[in-house]
Amino acid sequence: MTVELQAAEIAAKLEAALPGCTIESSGNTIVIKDEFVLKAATFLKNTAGLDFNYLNFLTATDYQTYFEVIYDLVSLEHNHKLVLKVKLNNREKPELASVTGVWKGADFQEREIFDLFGINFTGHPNLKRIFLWEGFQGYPLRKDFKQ
Amino acid sequence: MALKTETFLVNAGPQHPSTHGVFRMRFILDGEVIQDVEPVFGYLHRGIEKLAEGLTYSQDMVFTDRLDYLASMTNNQAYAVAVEKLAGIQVPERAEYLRVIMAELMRISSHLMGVGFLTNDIGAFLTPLLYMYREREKILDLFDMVCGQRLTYNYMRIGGVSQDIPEEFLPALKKFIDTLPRFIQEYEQLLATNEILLVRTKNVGILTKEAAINYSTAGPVLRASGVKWDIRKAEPYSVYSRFNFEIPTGSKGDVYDRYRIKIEEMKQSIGIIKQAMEQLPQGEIQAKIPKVLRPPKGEAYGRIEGPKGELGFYLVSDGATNPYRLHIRPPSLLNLTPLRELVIGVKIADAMAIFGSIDICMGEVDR
Amino acid sequence: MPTVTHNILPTVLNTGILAPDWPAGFWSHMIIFVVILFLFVIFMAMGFIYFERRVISRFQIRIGPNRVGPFGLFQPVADVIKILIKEDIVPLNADKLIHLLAPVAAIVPAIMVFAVIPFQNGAALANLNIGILYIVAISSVSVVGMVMAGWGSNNKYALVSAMRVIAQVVSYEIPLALAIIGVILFAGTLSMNGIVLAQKIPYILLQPLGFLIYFLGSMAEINRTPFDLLEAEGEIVAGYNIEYSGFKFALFYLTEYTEAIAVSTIITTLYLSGWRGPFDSLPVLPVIWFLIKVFAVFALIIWVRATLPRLRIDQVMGFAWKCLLPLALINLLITGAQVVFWPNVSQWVFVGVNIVLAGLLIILFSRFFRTTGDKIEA
Amino acid sequence: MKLKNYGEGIAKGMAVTMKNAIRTPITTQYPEKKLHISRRTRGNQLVWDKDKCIACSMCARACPVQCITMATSRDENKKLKVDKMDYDAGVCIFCGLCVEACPQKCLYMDTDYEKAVYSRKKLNFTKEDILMTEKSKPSGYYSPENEAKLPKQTLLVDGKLWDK
Repeated sequence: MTVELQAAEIAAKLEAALPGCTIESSGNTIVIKDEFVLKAATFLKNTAGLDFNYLNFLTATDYQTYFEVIYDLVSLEHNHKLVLKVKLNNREKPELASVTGVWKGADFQEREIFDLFGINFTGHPNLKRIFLWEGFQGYPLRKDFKQ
Repeated sequence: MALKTETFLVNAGPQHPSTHGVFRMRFILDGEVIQDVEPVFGYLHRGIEKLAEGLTYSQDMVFTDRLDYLASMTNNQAYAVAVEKLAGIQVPERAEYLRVIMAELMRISSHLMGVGFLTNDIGAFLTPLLYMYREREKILDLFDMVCGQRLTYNYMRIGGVSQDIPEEFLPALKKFIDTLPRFIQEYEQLLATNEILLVRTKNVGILTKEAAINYSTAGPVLRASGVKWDIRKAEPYSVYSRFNFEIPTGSKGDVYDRYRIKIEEMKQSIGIIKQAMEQLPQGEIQAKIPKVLRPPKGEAYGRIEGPKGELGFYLVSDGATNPYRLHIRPPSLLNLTPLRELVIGVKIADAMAIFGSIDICMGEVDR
Repeated sequence: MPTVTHNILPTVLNTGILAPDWPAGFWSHMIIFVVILFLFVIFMAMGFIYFERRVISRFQIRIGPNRVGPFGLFQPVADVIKILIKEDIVPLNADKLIHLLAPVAAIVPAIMVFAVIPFQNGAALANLNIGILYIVAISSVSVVGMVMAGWGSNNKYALVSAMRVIAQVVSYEIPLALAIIGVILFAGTLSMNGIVLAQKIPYILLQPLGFLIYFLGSMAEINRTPFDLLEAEGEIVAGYNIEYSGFKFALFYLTEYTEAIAVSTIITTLYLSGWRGPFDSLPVLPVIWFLIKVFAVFALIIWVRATLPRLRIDQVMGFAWKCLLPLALINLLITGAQVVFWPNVSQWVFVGVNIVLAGLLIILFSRFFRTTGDKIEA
Repeated sequence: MKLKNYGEGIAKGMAVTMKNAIRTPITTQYPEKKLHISRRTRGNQLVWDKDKCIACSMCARACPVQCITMATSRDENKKLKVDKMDYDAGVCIFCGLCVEACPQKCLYMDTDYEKAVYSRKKLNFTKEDILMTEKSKPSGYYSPENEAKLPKQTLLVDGKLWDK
């Protein structure tokens, strides 16, 4: 059975390694500041005992005032999971560091989020629209999208 | 003296016999050898995630059929599992067993298609594919009997299944399950030791264990690379903890392993269906749920092991009748991520074999 | 030469206006046979198309075309009509002349092969005394047409296909010709009819290895599964004829089946004792024996097509050079030794010896046939 | 010395294809021979029993693609009656949710599958077109009474390919 890790413990570990990165933690979810995302990802992947080597999925949600990017992390070795969340408050020009360097599986998913939410992943090797065509106006999964 | 040569660009797709739908690969070729490839998709994008936000939870079930249209039952199940997790619904036993039977039949059917199309991509002129279609046809007959459709089943409901099985279902299923191993044996004779198939698949498109994990691949692709990871064992949903079955894994992660995994999984699925038929209890098939479901505020991620890999639905509820956000974790899309690395440096023929072995369904990739 | 046709219409064209110094028998013989051959090729091609579709659908537990006419017999006719009324398209920027000439260049040599095929004793358009040499020379010329099509269509799939076909056919010519030499050594003649007459025992028994080499080589030559690389549907869509439609496509289609008929007839002649069979001194029976054997060979080709996947281009080439060529050379050596050193030994002894040797050699060579598929350095 | 790769696999495969070649083909010659389709089939139309309908519009609301348009009004007895019941089979995805939603069980799927027409406009049905008559063949989807009346489905697994 997959163990849902207590976020508070891991948040403490994260905080020790990267001071000031966590915003809150509850249940299996840690919310971190957006500028720390790459460092936190590297930390979670490479720290012994955590070994989150598998990015299960990566998606975003539009909460009208802010975007939330969700990283669902799993360790195939220890069979435990953790949800990492990032809040992006800048609706006009949302930007986030790409984690493709850590988990290559993020490649298409980041492109998908870029396509449908308009979140710009800096450092992504090939950030292009994935489903919609080049020149499509607007980002359909945003709540304020009008056809 | 070095000859001056030039690479050239070839578009394989969107209409191409072996791209399994409207997938497109832009190859940069140096003669026969692929220098670079850029997968292009989105031709089948229907915006299901957006559509779902405008419909109620029960209506969204209909659209899950249209994701991986070769495995609609498991899509139904994944969505139902996610909503039940979100709303905290307990599913009756009989419904769970029926779901398991349907999901395993679906897995067999999907794997048959996967292997069949792989052989077709390798160049066997439709024959293995048509033999496998025969078995798939029997499965579709069974599904048709239960839910009245052959492709878009829309069978499972939040908190159960839509209808109980008719009385002629179990005898027919038993007959099918009894005869299936014989036909699988026939496929083994036809393919497993065929020298041409061996030279075309062995050591082609090797995906190492580390790469398979790093690329977030799932299902048969991940297991073929030697990772023992199956949601049915890792996080047993439904009643899977009560069945006795193995997770077959490959050793090398080449095309041949991916093909073997599918055959082995079919054999395991037969075992699961047999056990489920024995244990199938009587009783309710539908939990009591309100006509208009309003799950509490919150979010949930429900996942199952679909035929092509981990299929999950991430749901956010704001307490209304419609989901606030529905995200699908599409195994087909994520399994495609390593395609570029696998394909660079091989010949066109191998590229098609590799692509075929990943076994994608465009309905799920593009959504 | 006791041909049937020699005696039909003996003096119809003996008017002296054609070519005064050639005997009238030549002209009557030639015109009648050319007409017969064309009809034979076209009807056989239709028959083969129908036969292949029906047989392959049986292998695939289907029924096959059965709507047009009794048992769907007129399906090829319907296909031909459909194909001929299609719009004729020449792609933009195509090399128009080459594009136009390619189907002609492909079909003419394919039909020319039939000139030396004996349908019964001596009944050939030209009973050349170097018949088999003529076939070896002419049968690979069709490739020029295919390469022209690949180049002239201005299509990359077609180009890849053309490159594949030229490499493949040139490689397979060599084991093919070497396998034929084995037959020639036993027969002691290059004439097709002479080879048939020499076959007291069908040469498939006397030359099992040679037959296998010739069969596989000719499958590659006519681009049938498992060597159908030039029209590999899953890879390069339809290959060289991807841009062709209408009548030009029909010619390519006809070429493909004409070559299949040619190979079936050649195999029948070389290895299955051609028109010979029980009661072959009766008037029409030899032709029937011949046709039965041709269809049997074609059924075998269909059977292989229905079963096997396709090889990759490097494996196809490797198979020709590393496996078939040495085998053909060894076969030639063995045959030569048998003919030279034991000319008086009964041929039935060689049947047993050669079958055993063929089995041993195949098993020996299978040791070298590795399952390789590593990435190729660009 | 282990013998392998000498063509044994190919020979085995060819034996399998030959074995299948002498089996009965599984195809059914469709227009002449018809299989019994599933008793619960969700065929290409709706069947609407006007007498039982209480004009609650549940079917129209349950439809995920809005292919049912229902307009109701109250008659002189203050009872709801159906003014308009349009059904667009060109949009319909045959999910059956409308049938399940009906509280009176007065809406059925059809068993017919030969409903091809030449223009999409002909797929816009009004209430007269989908009315239940003696001719209509409602399917057993969500309706055990109808299911009992229909013939049993022909199954490939039974080996019976068609009924004459």
